[in-house]
Amino acid sequence: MVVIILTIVLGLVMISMAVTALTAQRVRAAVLASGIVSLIASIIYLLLAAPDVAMTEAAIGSGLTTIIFFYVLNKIRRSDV
Amino acid sequence: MEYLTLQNIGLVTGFLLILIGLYGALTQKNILRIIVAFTIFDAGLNLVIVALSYIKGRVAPIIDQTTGITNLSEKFVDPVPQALVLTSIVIGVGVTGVMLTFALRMFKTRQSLDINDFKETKW
Amino acid sequence: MVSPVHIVSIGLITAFLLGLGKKSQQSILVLVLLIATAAMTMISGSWLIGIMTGSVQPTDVFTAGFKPPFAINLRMTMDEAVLTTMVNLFGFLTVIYLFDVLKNAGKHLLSIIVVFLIGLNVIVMTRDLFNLFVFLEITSIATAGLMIMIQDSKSISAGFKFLIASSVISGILLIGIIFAYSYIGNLNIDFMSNLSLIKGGSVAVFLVLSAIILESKQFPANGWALDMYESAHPAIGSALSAVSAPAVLFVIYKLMPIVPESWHSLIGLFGLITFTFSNFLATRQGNIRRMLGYSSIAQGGLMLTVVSMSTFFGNSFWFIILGFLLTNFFAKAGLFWLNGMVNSDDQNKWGVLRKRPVLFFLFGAFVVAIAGLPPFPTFFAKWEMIMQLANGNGWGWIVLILLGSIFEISFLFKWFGRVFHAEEEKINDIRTPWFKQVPVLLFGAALLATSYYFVEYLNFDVLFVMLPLLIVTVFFAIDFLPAFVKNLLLIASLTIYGYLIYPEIDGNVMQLVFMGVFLVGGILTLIPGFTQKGTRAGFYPFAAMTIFGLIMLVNPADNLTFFMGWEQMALGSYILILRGKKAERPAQQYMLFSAGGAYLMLAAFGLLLHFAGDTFFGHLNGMLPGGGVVFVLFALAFMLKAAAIGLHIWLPGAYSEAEDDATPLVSGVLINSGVLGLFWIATAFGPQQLFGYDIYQIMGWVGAITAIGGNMLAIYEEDMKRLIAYSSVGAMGYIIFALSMNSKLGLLIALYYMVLHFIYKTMLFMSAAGVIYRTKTRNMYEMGGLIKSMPWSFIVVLIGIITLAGMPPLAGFAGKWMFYNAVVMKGWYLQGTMVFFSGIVAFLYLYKLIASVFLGQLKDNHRKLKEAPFVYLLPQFIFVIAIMVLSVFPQVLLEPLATIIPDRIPGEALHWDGKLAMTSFGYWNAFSVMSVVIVMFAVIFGWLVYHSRKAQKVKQFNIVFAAERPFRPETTHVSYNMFAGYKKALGWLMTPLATRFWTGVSDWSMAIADKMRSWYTGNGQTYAMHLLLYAFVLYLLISGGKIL
Amino acid sequence: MYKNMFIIVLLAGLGILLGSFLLTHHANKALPELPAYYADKTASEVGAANVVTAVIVTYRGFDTLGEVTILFVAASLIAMFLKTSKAPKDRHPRPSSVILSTAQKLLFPLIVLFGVYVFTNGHLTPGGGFQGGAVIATGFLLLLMANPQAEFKHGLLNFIESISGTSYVIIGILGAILGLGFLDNRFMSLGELGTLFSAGAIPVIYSLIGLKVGAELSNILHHLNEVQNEA
Repeated sequence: MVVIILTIVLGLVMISMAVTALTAQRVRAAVLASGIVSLIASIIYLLLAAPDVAMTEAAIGSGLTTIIFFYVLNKIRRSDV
Repeated sequence: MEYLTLQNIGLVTGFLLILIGLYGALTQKNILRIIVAFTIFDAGLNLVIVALSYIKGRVAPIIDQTTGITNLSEKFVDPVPQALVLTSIVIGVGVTGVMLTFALRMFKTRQSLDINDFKETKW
Repeated sequence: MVSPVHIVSIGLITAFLLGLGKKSQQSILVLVLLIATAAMTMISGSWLIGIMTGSVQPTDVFTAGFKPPFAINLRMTMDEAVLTTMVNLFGFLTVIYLFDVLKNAGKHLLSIIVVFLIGLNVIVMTRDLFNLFVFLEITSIATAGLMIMIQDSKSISAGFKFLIASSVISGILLIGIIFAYSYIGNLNIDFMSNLSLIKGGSVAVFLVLSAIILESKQFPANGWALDMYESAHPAIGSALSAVSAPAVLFVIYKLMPIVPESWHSLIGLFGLITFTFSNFLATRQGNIRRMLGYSSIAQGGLMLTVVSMSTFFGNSFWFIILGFLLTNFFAKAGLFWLNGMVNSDDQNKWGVLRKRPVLFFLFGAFVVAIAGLPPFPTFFAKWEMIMQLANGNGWGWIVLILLGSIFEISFLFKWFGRVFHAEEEKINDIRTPWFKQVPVLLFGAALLATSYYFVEYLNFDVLFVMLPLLIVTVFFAIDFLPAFVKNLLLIASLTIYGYLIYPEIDGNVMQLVFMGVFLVGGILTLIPGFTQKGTRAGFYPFAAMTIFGLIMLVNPADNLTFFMGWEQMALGSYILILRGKKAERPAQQYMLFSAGGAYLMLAAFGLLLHFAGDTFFGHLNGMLPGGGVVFVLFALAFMLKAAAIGLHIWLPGAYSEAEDDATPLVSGVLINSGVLGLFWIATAFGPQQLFGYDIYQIMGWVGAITAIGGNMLAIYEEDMKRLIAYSSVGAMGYIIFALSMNSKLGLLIALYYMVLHFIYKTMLFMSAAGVIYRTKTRNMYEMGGLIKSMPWSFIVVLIGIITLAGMPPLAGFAGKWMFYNAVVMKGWYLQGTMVFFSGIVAFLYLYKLIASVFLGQLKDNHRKLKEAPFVYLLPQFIFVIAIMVLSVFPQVLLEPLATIIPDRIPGEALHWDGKLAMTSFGYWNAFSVMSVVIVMFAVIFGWLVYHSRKAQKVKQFNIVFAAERPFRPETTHVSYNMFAGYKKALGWLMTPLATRFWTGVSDWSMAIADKMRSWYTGNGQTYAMHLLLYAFVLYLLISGGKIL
Repeated sequence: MYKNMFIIVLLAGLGILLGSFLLTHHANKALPELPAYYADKTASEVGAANVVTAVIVTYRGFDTLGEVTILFVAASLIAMFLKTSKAPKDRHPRPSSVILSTAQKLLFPLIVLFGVYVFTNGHLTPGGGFQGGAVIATGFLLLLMANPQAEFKHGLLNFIESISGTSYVIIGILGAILGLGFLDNRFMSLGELGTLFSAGAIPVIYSLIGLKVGAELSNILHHLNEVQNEA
């Protein structure tokens, strides 16, 4: 039961983060929010008995993707980025 | 309450993320935000797949001391979707990287990130 | 035999090892890539040959050594062997073609190319859905990489649009795959056959299927693909069209077993809509690459239809799909490659291609192949497809296919015509290094070889089809010879051919007559060609094609042979017309109307198959109950060729703008194909009703109006050739009218007029050609008094117009006489009067022809003119002799003609009593009429000569101008605006109506196409939305609004 | 605005379709035949303790080969795309912080070692080539951050990438020749379940994948680092 409530909370955070990603003023914030979505996803994967996936999502989906994003953002110098 | 399983929560969250991601991909004007929306879309997809692999009360498909080596098909969750998700995640990062590179070069040609500014081929 | 999996492993090792290369070794790297693609081609090619010859069995490759569904398996059967060979061969040639680009591009591009090929190979071979997804993604990213081979802003943004679209598509696909897995518990297509039976399972099937359909770029969710075609390097466009699209379509083919039966036709319909509308939108494209993109997508749509209906097509499936697939593969790739060589998307700059005759020939072959004209495989595939659809009552489908085909012909031939006529000074230079030519030449050769196998497979008659095709081919091969040699050869081959087939058709008068018209007409109209200097490149193959196409119409073994001859004749004559200096637009019109007629005929053949089974339409022998629609379609098709009023607007331009010595062939000879068809349907079908109306009644009116209209239009013409051309319309009106009387006498008149019109029209056009050859103008007001310098031509024209006008004593009168008899018997007085009136109108313009060209004052610049060359006069006088013989002994022709007419046709026949022709209304003796007229003529002529012996000869400048000189001297010429008064009174009736109608049709369709085109906004996001919308609509239609 | 409403309607349609799945889909009580086979037979057939790894590397090894290829082609594309924008770098040498450079010296070997651990133990514990590769790339990222202006010899990266990729395919071919099919891991001894040197060729393959993925991801980062700033 605790697990289920935890999952629901995590799911809600994920969705709110996803919405944040779409509404954030700056692209950086959006990228960060989507990184958090991935990060939470990897926690849920652990709960769903998928440690391999959790690891991959954390390392690649949330980690590397966000890093690549930031690299590109750093190359684009604009006020709204 | 009978629907309130871990699997269903995962599925619903995943579906919502898919829809949110698609909505973002179709409405955002900034190319980078469109790419962000697609990563959310991907995350939703992956979550759905993993949720489908889950069976209540079973453990991750890794043989160790606690699982023993018999009757494993009654102890493990489904390993196949997990393998698929792994692939899907890696594909996702590849596609995102490529899209971002395109975005970078597009910005270079027009000094703009608005998708509406890239319509030189049409009709 | 090397396992097919090593196509992948060789490719991947190459791709990975290329990363080790250094910048200085680029040439070696390209060589490595070339060897790798060659090895891949050899593996798949060896499987293809092995399976074809039966020396190897189709096989499944189990990766990791486990049987499916426990591991991924690749399949190699005939299908996969064909497709992978196509992919790899194409890759190999692409590397050659891009040699100069690759040499400077860096190693990464080389890796991307090989990975692209691997992706396609696995897409074709794999049986595992998720594996399919992975390799589709590989192909997508590789495609994006190929897009940026040219890094300009267009291709970069097109690449990004593609990435957006493919992300959406792959998302849909992945959801579908995972749903499928959760329902059925595995990922292998072969183990999913009952997926759609499980509750909810069809949603999974739908998602997977719709993703792949979207991937195959169906209209209208394909803006991204169009933008890619437009901006990618031509070699990449070629890859998208020639290998990507077929691979994706093959995936749909693989999926079809798990798709519920009830969806098949809907998917097919969607494919067909793509075909029709993409071709429609292509008609408004100026940019070559985008136009080719539209065309590729259209072909993809057609193939989707065939693939999704594979069970419906049954045994014909392979024939149809291979026809489309191979043609599109060779021809589209070839066209894109040519685009790369010409290096311009502007049609006007393509004229440069004419500097390279072989490439130009192949360009033409590719265009014709895609347009679906014989002898290319698409032609046969389309025929078979229509016949199968007709068998299954798919009328709406047929309409869509035919509409799409006519749009296709419209833009393809507009392009071809432009290239044919693009001006020289705009020509920039063309770069054709050997490595760019080799692939095009190879594919051109392959296309021709494929066509050969298709023709061979269909087992045509040796004498009536294969031999003509062979002769035409030979004339393509010897086109480098001087013109007079080829002229002689063609005349000789026609003569020998006639000698060969005479025993075959001896005894069949109808065939003798038409064969005679086509063969003799062909030979005689070729004779003036001896005046041509140089090689006259490109004329003789198509003249041969035209004449032999006509010959194939005479004794066809089946409907297909007839239709093939018809299309071949249309294509040949199109080129002959196009060769004229200002013929670009008229030729385009001619092609469009020809194609329109041909497709009406195709539809009619389909209907006929449905009503009467597989019989040749000319052998129906009597009534075809309820065949009214078939009859009307046939009648329209043939009346298009015979230029009935309203359908005639192509004729004057086409006839007059063709080369002067080619006009007699494309007019006097070729127009009889329409009569042949009309005669056949008139005798084979019997009277038919449509919506309760008697069709013959309507046709009679059409004929009468055509007769009067054609002649009315002729009288205003200042242009000699256009005048004669319009008079053809009038003559055809006579024939249509006579045929629709549906009596023995009526049919006899029609046949008689056909022969007569052939003789005098060919004669007149030749004579006109002779005059134009000398005067270098076609405007009659610039001529005059030519009787002095060209007396022989004058005699020919005089005899021609006397015959035409139907005055005694010449042969035309016999027709008139029978005509009145038949009209009175039939009781069609009103229509008969109209036709009679049209004869009076004919006098007006015939007078003009003789008066303004040969009589009156000789122009200063024409004083030194000589008579037309002997080779012009020779055939004319052969015709004159024929007319004279017929005038004296009309029964020579009339009696045999009467035997053609079947007994079941109602009405009284013409009786002969020695030289006396009789009907119940009266009699007529040609011989005595002739004698009387000659005697009278001699008397009057003698009297005239006697009385005018003292007359003073007046020179031109004896006439004194009344102190004023006209501003434009030509306006004082008798034939300048000769019938202005009549025009004022009656012109409104005739001229604008038909032209306005067809202009309206064309303007409207352009406007609609432009409106529709604006759907493709160029915004990648909108395109992504189109994808979802397409899937949404497809879902609604499949499910009927319910959840599956 | 109307367009957005329209998109919402479309997505609602898709949502209904997805929702219908929730209704028709029944949570599995037992594994279907295919995964059950994997769960039961992996230990004896493939010899890997981690069933997911067995599925990835052996049963669906062909997918994984494709996956590696995707990263490869993505890296190639990025390299090709960004290479042309070579312009003199704005070199205003800004020495990186002492902390970073020290941490880099200390951490880099450790991170790489961890990455190697992750992929060599992929057949026993969670993790494998992709995760390990990502970890190695993170180490490389640290290097980049410590000396952003440094010219790396990406010849080495390319070399590792090419050789590991090629070896991967060659092992696949060896599987076809010595074993039962392309990418069969059983041509090497399966060893004892649960030990490092077990599961046939899986550790080798996963190590190669790890190296290749690490090199590819590092390459992507490297190219993104090289490209000049856009104003």
